[in-house]
Amino acid sequence: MTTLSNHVPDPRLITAFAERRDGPLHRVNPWTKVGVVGALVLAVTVFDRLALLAGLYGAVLVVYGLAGLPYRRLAGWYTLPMLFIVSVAGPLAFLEPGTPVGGALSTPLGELSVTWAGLVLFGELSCRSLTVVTFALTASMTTKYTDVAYMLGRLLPRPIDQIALLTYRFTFVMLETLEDLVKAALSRGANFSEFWSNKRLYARILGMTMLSAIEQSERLVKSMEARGYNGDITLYGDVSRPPIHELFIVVGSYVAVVGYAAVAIYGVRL
Amino acid sequence: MSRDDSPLVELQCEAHTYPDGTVGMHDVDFSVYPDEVVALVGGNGAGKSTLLEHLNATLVPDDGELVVDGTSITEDNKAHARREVGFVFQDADTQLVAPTVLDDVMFGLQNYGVPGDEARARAREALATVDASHLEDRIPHYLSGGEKRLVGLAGVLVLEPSVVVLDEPLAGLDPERSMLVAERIEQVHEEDISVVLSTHDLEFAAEVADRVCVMADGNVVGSGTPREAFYDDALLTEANLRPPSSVRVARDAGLGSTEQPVTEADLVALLTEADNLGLTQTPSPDGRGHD
Amino acid sequence: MSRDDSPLVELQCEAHTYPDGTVGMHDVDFSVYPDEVVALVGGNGAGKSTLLEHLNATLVPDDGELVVDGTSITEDNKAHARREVGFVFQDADTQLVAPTVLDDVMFGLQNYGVPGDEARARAREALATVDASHLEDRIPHYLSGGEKRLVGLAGVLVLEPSVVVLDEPLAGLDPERSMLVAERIEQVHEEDISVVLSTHDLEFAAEVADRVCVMADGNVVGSGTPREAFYDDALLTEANLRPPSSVRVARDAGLGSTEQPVTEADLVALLTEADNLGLTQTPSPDGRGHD
Amino acid sequence: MAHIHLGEGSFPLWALVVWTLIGTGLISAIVYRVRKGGIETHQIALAGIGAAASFAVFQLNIPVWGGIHMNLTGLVGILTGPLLGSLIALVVNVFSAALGHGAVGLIGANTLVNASEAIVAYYMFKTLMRMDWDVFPASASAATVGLSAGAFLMGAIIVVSGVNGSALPRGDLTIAVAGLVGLNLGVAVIEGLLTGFIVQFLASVRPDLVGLADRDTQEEPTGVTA
Repeated sequence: MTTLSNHVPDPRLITAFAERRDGPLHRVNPWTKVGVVGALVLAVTVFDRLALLAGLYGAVLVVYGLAGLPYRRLAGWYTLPMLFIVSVAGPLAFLEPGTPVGGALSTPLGELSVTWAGLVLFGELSCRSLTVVTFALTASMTTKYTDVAYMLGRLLPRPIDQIALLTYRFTFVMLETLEDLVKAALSRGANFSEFWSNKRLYARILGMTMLSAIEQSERLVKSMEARGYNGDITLYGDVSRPPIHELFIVVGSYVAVVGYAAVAIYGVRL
Repeated sequence: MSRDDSPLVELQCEAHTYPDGTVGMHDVDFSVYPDEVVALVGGNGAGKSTLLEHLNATLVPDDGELVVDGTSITEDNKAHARREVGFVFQDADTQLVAPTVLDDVMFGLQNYGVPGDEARARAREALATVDASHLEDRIPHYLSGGEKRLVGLAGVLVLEPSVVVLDEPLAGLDPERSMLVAERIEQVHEEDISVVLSTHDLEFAAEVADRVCVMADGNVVGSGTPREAFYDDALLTEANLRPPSSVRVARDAGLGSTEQPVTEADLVALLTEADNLGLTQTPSPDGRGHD
Repeated sequence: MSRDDSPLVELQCEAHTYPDGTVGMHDVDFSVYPDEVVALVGGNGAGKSTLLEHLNATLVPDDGELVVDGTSITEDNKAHARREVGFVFQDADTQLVAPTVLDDVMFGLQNYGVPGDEARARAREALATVDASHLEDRIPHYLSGGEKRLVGLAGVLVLEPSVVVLDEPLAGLDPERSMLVAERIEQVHEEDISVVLSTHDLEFAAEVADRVCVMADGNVVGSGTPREAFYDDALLTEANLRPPSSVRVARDAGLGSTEQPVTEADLVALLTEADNLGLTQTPSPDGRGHD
Repeated sequence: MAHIHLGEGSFPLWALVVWTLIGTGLISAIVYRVRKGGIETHQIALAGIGAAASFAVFQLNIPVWGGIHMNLTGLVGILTGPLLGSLIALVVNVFSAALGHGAVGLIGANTLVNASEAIVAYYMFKTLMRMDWDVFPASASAATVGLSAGAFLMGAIIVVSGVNGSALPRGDLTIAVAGLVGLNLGVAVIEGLLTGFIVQFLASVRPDLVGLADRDTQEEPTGVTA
């Protein structure tokens, strides 16, 4: 995409991977992927050793590659999650009690140094976050649009499911609106590389995007009510239950995580 | 079309004023009869969409009445107007709300409580009617403009309305896709559904309509058959419209003052007739125009 | 138009692939010469917009080159392409972002650092050029489609480009407003600015263009004068296009195999000539068609 | 939501559970309110497309401090009201998590933060407008205050939860988090100003959207009646 950010995954590209490619992960049942996401969230929350977290992250990276997805894009998409990690774990790397790595930096506030414990913590938090980020992207890029829509309809309570379904449908439309606005401004010599001198331009473009959203919603109301809408978009599509071997993997992964946590972390004796 | 039939839809509207104070339409008296195709023609902003949106109670007159199938429509029975009068909006994107084409066509049925299996069967049938069965599993976002229009039409036909309203059905379509949509509209008409459409393409209106209503400044300023309307200079001038191409050509070339061609086919027929009488200048070398 | 002139814009593009993997255009070699009007014709999705958006470096070829006025355009000098090649987008709503029409027309000048007073004066001049001075203080959002198109054109003309690109300039306009926009386009051309426009209205292309490029499946499949292109059946079939009305009428009626009318005026002239020779069937009773 | 999201696995399990429960509670209360009032089509349409716009806007890189991205949560609150604003925050968080932005396990915590931004911005804007402030200062201040409230809430959530695997005492953690909150406050001011300009622009085009038209400006808690 020429006009928008490379650091945020473009839903159109994500959907295109899901719709047009075919890899081993595309053939995995969508519920299985949701189940694995849950297990991974649990795992990164309870696992307490860097080696284990790094191993898990490595495994997810391999799965991402096996799914036929591009690593180079992934690196770009890591920018924001990494920024979040740095902003939380960065200061902790200095503050965490422990042995300093190398020498200390003296500052007016006292000595400042990265400790080994701080460094390990940084590594752990990075692995935790990127493991789930990578798998969430893997799942999104290998699950068909209609399956995602069906699961949204099943997982969210009314009316949130209705809102989410419309959001999913109109994100693409709104992206194009925003992109068209940026393109048109660029073609008349607008400069987006500096914010402060162009703040009004940013405001107008974002304002027009919002306005277009609101006016589309006004038209949408008419068209939905014209077909008798009463607060219920039900989807008749279906995502079948996972096959038994996949179910086994999902259940197995929860058992492994919970078992590990029980034994290694909470000291439960069998 | 017989005017002895009672109308399917009758709209009387003293005025419709938008929230910002603009008068969208005034003093309109408009009926739709069984088994006719009515084209509303007029320039941008003449009030065509405003009138159409009154026909299924999407808009409600400030002062006036909508009667659908003999029933006067009030706040409580709008649903009746919406079932009987199907509406295909101009903005194809906001017409399609569900994640897949099939879901979208089923949308209306499911709002009226039709069970899933029956709804699915009827939706498939409606898609087949507009020759769009192959689109069933597609994502609306990836459809072309013409495909969106057809799916929108199927989503309305599935509700088995007695009138279908289409707001600018050819907007944004190339000639090939326009023809396709026009053919589907003809087909809807053949199934005994009345059609009301708005267009500023007078050629198209001349092709499809039994009756043309000319709008200007929020008012119906005249109506009649396409031939009556499109040879009425005063009327077209009032509505700021140019007659269709065939009318202009026939006139400018001093042809057909009696036959009054309005469609391209009329014009060709007129010229061919002249040709058969040996009157035109150049014989056709490839045999075209003689069959 | 003389092909001895060096082109103002030269685009070579092996391929343009959109982020979702769709190929928008491929193997295109396209030039714009001084003082010509080029019409890109083709169905929806043929790649017209994609090609146009390359001409001012809004899009950049995956593999290829854009040369504007002898300068090869790279990431660093896109501004050159954008100044020389003005672009009027199809969606007028995304084109206009300022609170008033005058502000909007000044937008480009301000981006190029033209001082306020001068910018205002030049913007007023540009609005006058397109006969839209009366819109100066209006809020763009509330303009009609045709007005928006004119203001968009003014916002581009004010930058004094050597080429103006218009993507579907008549989209959504009624015939009256289409004529108005078409006249303004002619006028731009008279000021020695080359014009490139896309349209699926072949009548319009025949009226305004010196040269027609036919696109299909992301490729320019043929080009020539309107007469050459629109009598080339194989070409039009490949692009899924129907010839303009005058061509169809002339053919179907077996007329003008030598004159090959492409515009309505051509057809009328052909018929009037026949008339003058006393060959057509009905004399015009009102004297029309004889002047 | 021009701020740092909480990354996956940042908190211990108990905290994840607690924030998820509180987030669920908030959303349940809102869903209850919305359902009780009868779900209007226009609310669903506005929230659906509003969330789509908020999500799309996130794709635009704002070149400040090397690039920030925003969902304009304060603006969404001002335009759609506290109830729809909160639901939009949830939906945007769900989609963001699916694209690897934010965290699946912390959707509850992140939604609490964003919903608070929308809610505070909305009531602040209404209050300031009632005090006859001009649109720009009212909306810029409302969004800044809303986003700041979100920043403080997020700081509080981190301090209460503790960072997973960190042995740092709460006091020291508070100092580290204070820096983060400070950074977010800076972004809040930028997004606040931008929101002010956007609302000013919208008010010039569609005054009814920000309650400035003479018609129907009763403060419906569910926002504009699109």
